[in-house]
Amino acid sequence: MRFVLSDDQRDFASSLDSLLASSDTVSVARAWADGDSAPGLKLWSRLAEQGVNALVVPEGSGGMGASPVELAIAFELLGKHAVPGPWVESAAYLPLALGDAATVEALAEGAIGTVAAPPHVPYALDADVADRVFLAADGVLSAATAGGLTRSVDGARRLFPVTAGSTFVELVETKAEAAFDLAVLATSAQLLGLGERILADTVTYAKQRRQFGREIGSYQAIKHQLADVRIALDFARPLVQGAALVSSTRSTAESSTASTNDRARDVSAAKVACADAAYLASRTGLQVHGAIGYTQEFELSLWITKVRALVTAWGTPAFHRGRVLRSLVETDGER
Amino acid sequence: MRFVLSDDQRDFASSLDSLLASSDTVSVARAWADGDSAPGLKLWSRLAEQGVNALVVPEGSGGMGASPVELAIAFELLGKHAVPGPWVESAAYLPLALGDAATVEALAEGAIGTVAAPPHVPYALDADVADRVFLAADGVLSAATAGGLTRSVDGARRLFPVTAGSTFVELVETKAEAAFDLAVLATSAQLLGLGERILADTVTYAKQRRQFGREIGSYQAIKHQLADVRIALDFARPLVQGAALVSSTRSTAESSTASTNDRARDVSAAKVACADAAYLASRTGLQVHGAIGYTQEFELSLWITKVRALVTAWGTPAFHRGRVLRSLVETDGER
Amino acid sequence: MDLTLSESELAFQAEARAWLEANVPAEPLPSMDTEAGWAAHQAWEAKLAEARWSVVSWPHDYHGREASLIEWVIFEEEYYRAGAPGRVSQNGIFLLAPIIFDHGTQEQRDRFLPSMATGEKIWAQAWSEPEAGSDLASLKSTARRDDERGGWLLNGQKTWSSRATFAHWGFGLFRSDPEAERHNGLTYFLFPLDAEGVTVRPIAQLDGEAGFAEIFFEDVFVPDADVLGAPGDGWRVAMSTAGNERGLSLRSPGRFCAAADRLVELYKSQLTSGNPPVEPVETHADGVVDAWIKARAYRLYTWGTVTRLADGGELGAAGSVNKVFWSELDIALHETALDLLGPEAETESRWLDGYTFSLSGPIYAGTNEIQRNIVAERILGLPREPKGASR
Amino acid sequence: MDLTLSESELAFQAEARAWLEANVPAEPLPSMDTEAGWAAHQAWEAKLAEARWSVVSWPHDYHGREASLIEWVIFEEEYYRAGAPGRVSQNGIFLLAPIIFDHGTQEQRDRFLPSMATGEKIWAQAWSEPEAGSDLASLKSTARRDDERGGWLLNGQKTWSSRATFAHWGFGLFRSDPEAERHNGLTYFLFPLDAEGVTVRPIAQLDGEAGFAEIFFEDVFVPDADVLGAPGDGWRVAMSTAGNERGLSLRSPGRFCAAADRLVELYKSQLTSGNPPVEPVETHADGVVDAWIKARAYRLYTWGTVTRLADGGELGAAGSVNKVFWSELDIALHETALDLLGPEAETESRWLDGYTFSLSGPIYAGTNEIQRNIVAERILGLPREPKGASR
Repeated sequence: MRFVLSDDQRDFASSLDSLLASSDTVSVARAWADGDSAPGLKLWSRLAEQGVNALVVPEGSGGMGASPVELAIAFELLGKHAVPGPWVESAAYLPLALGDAATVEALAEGAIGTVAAPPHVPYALDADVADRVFLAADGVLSAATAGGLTRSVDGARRLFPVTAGSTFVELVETKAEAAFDLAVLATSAQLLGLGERILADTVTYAKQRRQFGREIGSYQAIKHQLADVRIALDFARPLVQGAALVSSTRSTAESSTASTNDRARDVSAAKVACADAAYLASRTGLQVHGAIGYTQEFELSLWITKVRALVTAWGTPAFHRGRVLRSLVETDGER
Repeated sequence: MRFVLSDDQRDFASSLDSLLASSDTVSVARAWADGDSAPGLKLWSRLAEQGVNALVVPEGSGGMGASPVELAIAFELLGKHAVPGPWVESAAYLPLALGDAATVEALAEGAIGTVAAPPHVPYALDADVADRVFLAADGVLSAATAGGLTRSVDGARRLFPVTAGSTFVELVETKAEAAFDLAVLATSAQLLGLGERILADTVTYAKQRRQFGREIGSYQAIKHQLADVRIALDFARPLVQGAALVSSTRSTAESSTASTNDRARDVSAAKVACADAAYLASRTGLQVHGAIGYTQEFELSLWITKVRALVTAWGTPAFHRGRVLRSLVETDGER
Repeated sequence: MDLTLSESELAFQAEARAWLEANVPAEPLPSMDTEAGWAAHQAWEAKLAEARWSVVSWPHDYHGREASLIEWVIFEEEYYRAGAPGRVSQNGIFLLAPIIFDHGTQEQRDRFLPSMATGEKIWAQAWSEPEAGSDLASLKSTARRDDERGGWLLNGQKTWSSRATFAHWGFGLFRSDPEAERHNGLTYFLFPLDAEGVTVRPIAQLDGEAGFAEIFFEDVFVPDADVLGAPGDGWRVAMSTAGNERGLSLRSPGRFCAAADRLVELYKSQLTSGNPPVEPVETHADGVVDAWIKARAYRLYTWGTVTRLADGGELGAAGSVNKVFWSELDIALHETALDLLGPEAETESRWLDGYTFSLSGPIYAGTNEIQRNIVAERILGLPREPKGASR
Repeated sequence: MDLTLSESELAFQAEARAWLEANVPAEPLPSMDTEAGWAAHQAWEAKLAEARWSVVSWPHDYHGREASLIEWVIFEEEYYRAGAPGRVSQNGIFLLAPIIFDHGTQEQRDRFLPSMATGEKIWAQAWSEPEAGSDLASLKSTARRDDERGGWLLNGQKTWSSRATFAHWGFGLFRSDPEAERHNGLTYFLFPLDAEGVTVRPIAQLDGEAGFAEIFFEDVFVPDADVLGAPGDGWRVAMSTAGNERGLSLRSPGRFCAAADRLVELYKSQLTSGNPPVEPVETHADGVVDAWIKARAYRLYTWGTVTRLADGGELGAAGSVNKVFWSELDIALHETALDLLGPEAETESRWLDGYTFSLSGPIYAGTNEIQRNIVAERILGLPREPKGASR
């Protein structure tokens, strides 16, 4: 029983954080939203060199063989820095869903993959820049063709409807479930990072901005709203970490019905809590910033719009609450 | 179009308010809760002399022939002063439900009636002091016998399970619905009065109580909570008044399907909003008062516990939300 | 107490409804924050004016119908119910015009109001400044006396000016007495946005559209004829209609009732189509019901307010009660719509646009934090906070 | 990072579970705020102590097991899961004992701790005063030096003293230096509640039970031997364990997990019985799910805290994060239970009792408003409000 990150995990987090902090990710995200993917692809390669894309790929397939805990660390930071691109698809969903070792190896090395998995994931993210585009439906994983761009509230999420091509492989149900759950976990971690970033930036702003003769952060109405965000994020984080432990590849490999049920329940609980906390952070951040937060040129808009998009990405809160409920009603509610 | 109380209605409210303010209703309610009904029965007779019990009884049956607007005014004040007794049953439900003119006349003159109307009203309130006890179920209104006392969270609400006797009359469905809706309206108005009272007392307390060198009412955290209560009550009141207008005896007499549907929808909407607003007032009032609000000897506890009881009395919030929804889905949502 | 309309009110309602049914464009106009949309919206204002629907409560001499407050609310309800276009002229007709009627000279009324009523000239407000935000009294933009030319020179910067990108004229407060502090020494100016020394810079919003602009002033000359009220009296002039009954604090209930009805329709259509939600549609029933109940409450509350105002009452701090309520209702209503849209919520839609716009509700025209202070202090009588620096 | 228990922890868990299964009374004890219930709860404490389960983290010499913090949490989880009785001794063992261990003399430890561990002597806290509330530093009750008798004379009034009605001893702060202000000049005293000059008056709560009492002091003599820490040093002594890891700010997750599991069971039973709700049980599903998710979050969060504390970390202001979260969770969980009970919600039930009790959560041990200030100032580093009188 040691429910804190290990020193190695802390080091990994801090070096990835430094790398992203020095990569002007805000400009990268803005260019991406404008259809200029070059800076984003450069960053993609750089992160691939660091092994981010290969985290959950087994060492035998050219991966890092890391656990979902490391994956959650990485995705929290991708969220914090608003890094664009189909990360959930390439680094979480596809490596687990694909049976094809060659494609997994390519993804681990930095190829870009994306996938639509209706009904929860109706569009393939950033299919225009992807090397491989898939459609997961009806028990098969098909190579797919992307349609026209559909705009998301988050300009840096470029969505594409897809149609299945003729090549497909069977999608084993247990693999599809494990892949979906890992994508949910990764999305939850991203939301956590977005929420933390919004809170940090908003606290900084509230300490500087003055109204009626004092810093707005000295007003109780502002303080208590921000305290509530801190509290919500503090209690969302352990759900992500706990779900990551339950999702560890070992237990996936065992994949007993009980452990699959636990995993589904726990990643869904994490998604619900992270979506709620990040959304609270975004609403509070916007309100504390006032009108300036409402503008595109201010960085805050990057995190705020991404939160709104990720709240419903890879399963809406209603879906995930429903999944937790079903798991509780069907079992004894042991935790 | 004049959506404010008339001068006559204002005068009625103010004279009833004065009467109740000078009747030491707090002692009356405490005695009632302790099983000493004498002061409560005295107050009951005094109010009957003023015609409160006869408000919606037609003039031909010895009543006042007043509209549900006056009824709502009276019940708001009964709530504000925490007057105990089966008022909703005697002065709202039974006069409309009963076909028997003699009983209605007796009630109008001050006889005490009570009723259980499962599933929404599983117990008969204060059956131990009632002259007539009824059970409304399965399309009949039976004379009923009360069982043992069941304690409510509000000590001044003495609940009794009942069993049907052999005498009964048919309960015409349209009458039963109109009676239920008028009971819902009366309960909503009571909740409004309770909420207003809690807010007023809490504001007074917040202006006097000092902590950390200033009145607690000068702290933004307290101010904003109380402002939210003011806002919630301000927007619950017009729903009560609007529902009272729709419930006017005239439209009940017409009783077209459309107007019955409107009435059901509108009293349910009023109950939802009043329950929410009064409950917010009670939670806020308790929090602002702190530990002292948690004690029986402090008057606040009278209103707080009564709010909790009335939130679910005559239909839970879930039931009333469901009724509004059904009305919206089945019609065009015209308002 | 009654909610029935008089015969003349019913006739007014019927006339408005018939005209709107016959004239509201079948397809929504393009966004007024684009050049094409701007022109379309201006044309719509002209059409409204021609049939005397653009400023129903104004005098007949100024394109109005001298409608009562109740009729104004009726018209607004019909307007939203008909799904008619947004009013590109709203800042002028709702915020500025009441002040010109009350504080302007006859010459100013005759010069400014007719072209405002027809939509020929669109007005933009210029209240906020980068450092001021909700604290309007801390304005820093200046007006320097120019006796020779008989006017003033404006300098400084205004921001969050809605629709200033395409508008023709602006109005706002400037500090004309550099010695005076806070609410004193401010003057209310009207100025053409193409005047020499004025620069307008659009600001892109969350949704990418330039609904707001910054306005920079560099020795912009404004003649005395374009000062509204007395010099130095600007704060009082501006605030005289801050609780304005036709302004933003008394927002037309029609807007929320129409949106709540659309929300019910969305719910019903998803109940029958089963698409695209992945959970039972009923999961979101409470949100739909609560939005509908609140929209109805807002409508009835407004009828009460209108009756009191018609009786000679004042809106006062109740405007703050109002503003907190409608702005939070607007967000909750749109959040519920996004919930109903399920996995499609993040993609472009009218609901998503409405949601993004609703987020500005608790911020503009005085943040909801300020409004709650006003409710607590002016309505509940709670004491004000200590003045002084934080620690 | 892992959540698996070590072999010794598993053994500890199994032993606790087995003992509790065998010994927890089948029927709930009567309320500890009644005379009969008090005796029953004291007897239960004796039984726990006999098997060395009353103070698992204390040294062996004082009836403990020298359990680690992790084992303490494990024990607490098992305790709540087993539905074991409330701890009548909790104020002594959780709030006072850590201070006696840290600041008491050896003589005090030996004199007070054994009878506290066995439940023979029950301790009541005496922190609040009528005028002080959340502002503990504004205490007015006094301690006057009595050099002749070698001790102090206490005067004044304390209130909101839980369980003081039947308890044997009390502990609290008194102002021993009348010149000193706020946090200075306070001394920490221990005193028998049957001492001459002490009057205890029960206070009836919302639910009619006398869980609290007022304590009046009239020249109550306390010898020097019953002063905890140095005279005048009371604030520091009391605060040294204010963020105490076993105290109220780190509330055992077992309580909320057990309650959430009971809530799920209530939901399931109503799903199958269809009784008494009048609307589909699913209407309240979100409340059940959110309570369960939050209880789980609280449990995992506590494991993280315990790991950090075991590594030598301090709880600090995180105790405030914790307290706001569990107190709000507790209310929401019970509100959902009442929703599920439908029309029966207002009648007496275990859920209604739990609900009433939960309402005190955001009030006692520092209101949630105070806790949010602490989070904002000490964790987020936001500036403090200006000092001074309101206006």
